[in-house]
Amino acid sequence: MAAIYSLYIINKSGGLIFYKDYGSSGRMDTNDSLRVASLWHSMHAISQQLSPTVGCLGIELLEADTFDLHCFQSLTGTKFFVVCEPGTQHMEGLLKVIYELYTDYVLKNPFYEMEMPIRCELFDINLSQATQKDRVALLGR
Amino acid sequence: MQFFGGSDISPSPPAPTASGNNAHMMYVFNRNGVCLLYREWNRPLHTLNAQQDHKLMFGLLFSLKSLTAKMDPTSMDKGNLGVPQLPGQGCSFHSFRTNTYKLSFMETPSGIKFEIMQFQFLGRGFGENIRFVQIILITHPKTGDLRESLKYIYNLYVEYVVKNPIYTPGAPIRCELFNTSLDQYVRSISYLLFKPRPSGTGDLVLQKAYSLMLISIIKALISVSKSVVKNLGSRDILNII
Amino acid sequence: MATTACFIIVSRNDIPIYEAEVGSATKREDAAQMHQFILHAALDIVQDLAWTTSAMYLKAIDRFNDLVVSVYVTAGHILCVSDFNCVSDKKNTEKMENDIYVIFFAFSVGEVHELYIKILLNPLYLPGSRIASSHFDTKVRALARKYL
Amino acid sequence: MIGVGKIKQYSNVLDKPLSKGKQEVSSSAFAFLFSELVQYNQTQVDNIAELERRLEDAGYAVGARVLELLCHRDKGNRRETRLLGILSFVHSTVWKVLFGKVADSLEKGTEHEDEYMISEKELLVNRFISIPKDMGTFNCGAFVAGIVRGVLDGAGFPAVVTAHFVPMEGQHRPRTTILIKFGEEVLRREARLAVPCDIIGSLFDFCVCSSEHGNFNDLVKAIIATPVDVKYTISLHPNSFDLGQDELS
Repeated sequence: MAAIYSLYIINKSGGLIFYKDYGSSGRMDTNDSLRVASLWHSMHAISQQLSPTVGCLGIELLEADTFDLHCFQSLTGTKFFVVCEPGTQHMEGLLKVIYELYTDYVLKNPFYEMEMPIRCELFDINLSQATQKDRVALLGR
Repeated sequence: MQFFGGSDISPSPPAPTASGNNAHMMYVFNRNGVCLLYREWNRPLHTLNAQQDHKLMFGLLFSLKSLTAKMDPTSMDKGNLGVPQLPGQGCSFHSFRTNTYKLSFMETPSGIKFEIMQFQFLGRGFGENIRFVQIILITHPKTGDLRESLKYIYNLYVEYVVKNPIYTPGAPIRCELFNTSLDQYVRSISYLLFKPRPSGTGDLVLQKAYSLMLISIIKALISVSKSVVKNLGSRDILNII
Repeated sequence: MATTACFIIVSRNDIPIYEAEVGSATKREDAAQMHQFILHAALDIVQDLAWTTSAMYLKAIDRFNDLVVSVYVTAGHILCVSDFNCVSDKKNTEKMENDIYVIFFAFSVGEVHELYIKILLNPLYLPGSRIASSHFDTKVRALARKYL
Repeated sequence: MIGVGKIKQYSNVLDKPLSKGKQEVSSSAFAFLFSELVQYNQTQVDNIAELERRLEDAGYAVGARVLELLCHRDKGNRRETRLLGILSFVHSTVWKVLFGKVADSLEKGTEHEDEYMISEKELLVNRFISIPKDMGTFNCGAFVAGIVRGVLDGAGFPAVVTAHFVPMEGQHRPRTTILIKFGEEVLRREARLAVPCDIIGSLFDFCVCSSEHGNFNDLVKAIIATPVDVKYTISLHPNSFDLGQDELS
């Protein structure tokens, strides 16, 4: 069963603004998640530079032995990436849905300050509905 | 987003070398980041000079490795970031894809099993240094899983480089034989990768060229020392064909 | 039949926000105050009359010797009060002539009401403040000439 | 701006016809605009109540204009003179034009007679807004409350209108309720205006409420205030009002 392990959202300067763990064993503490987020931000940038052809938008999918990492970068540089079981399908679709929720429930919320960690409960509510809706089993570990 | 030459729909498969802008390059690094080999078959864009490019690539791979080890969701003990991983320890990534290229990566701690026999007499230290190498293939983003091809290239590497007595470990690879067989192999891979799935009625010309190429590969394989062929599992050969 | 008409738009708390002297009769200087006086007198009648009917146009609600006062109440209780002085030679036709003017008034005030709404929709116009737009003034006078 | 067909240029806004107003507005454009409105006001105030008041004032101006426009355009120049009339006008016509749908429900307050509630499961204004914990009971629906107050005030029904979150069980998001509390003179006029034919209706309302907490004098006032020439025999069943015989006479 396809499963999401965790979801990260980082702002355009690489700061982690949202981290949700869906039951991957050994939940990462905040410092590590921050480090991972900024590391990924720089990896993403370097991979653009190394591109052999013009117009590279950075890493979209990283395949590792025990997980896949799908990343979606919005035009303004906000990156959404989700860590899931290898071979999970329609993760790009899920990231697009999450991006839509972000534009709806975070950017349109007057009490959200840009580039700051996300504290909008409507975003959380809709996010959990979206992840359930995609029949993506959450590892209830 | 059809960004580059329609590799799937164009009737005649693009000749691997001169075809549009789907890049095809290969790096081989050793443990301390020295670039043993950089082969470039098709690279339309050169952003950095060679030296920086290699350093940046190795840096990218090094931190990506520690990142994946850190993010491994299945293992409980999380080493802290940045600590160099011993080869084979912790989970490591095997490829990443961007919209313009796909990078397939292989680290060869697992290459120990069939060299033991050859390196017995050379002593452990020597073998260790040679054996650990990273091979990176950069191809068209839509290419499939290249782990098998990387293994095959690694075998070529072991055959032509490691066993070449005049080769000093850690130095950039100069072996001619290795380069030629590598070129042949890569040409065959890229040919295969871009080959449109032969739908039943595929035109005859394609079939003929295809079989010709097949024969040349087999001839090349036979010419190489027997041990290489013996070690290749039937699955590998099938995969190549 | 000289008709002098004074046309006032009064906001909710009885503050006049627009006045216009229309009609062809010669202006008598004391006439102005007299008009004001009559129209303001009519305001009290309007207060409770407005609640008994849902129509906006309250025909002739008051009469002062030869002046007929009629009112048009908008949804926001803005009153367009106007009076006509219809000098008629024959007694019996007076009833009929009044109606004619009253009907004319209905036409013109309907359009004035639309003009008022357009003024109101201007976000920079504070509801209840004086209408100082010259366009509004020229338009109202044109309407008056056309109908009265 | 790519207008639909050629946009006729008018020398002055007064020549522009009052359009039927069927253009759609993109909801995200409105959401961003409203969010900016709230953020701007937030920088100007120092406490929540004042922020709500400012939102309400913004809404009030909109309400006053909406009343005039809709009465002219949709109601065909008919004025609302009755309480229930104006409430249903707000509940259906205004809501349909502003938010595209009729409000979910319009109820009469149970404990106070002069209170009415319009509630909406997902108010368009609050759809994307999540209130941070430290802002307590702040509700951006104050803007809509302002609109409602603007409409009611314009139509001659002064009222205090506030917006509240009412949690619904089994729902993540609370319902937004607009509480309308009419002024004293509105009720008096309503009573005075109660045309004979529905005298029984409004009397009945009075009996129902007054009997509950026994302020019988409202009932008496209502009876006296009705136009005298209307003869009605009102059978007040004694035990339903636990009253003494003399009070009934």
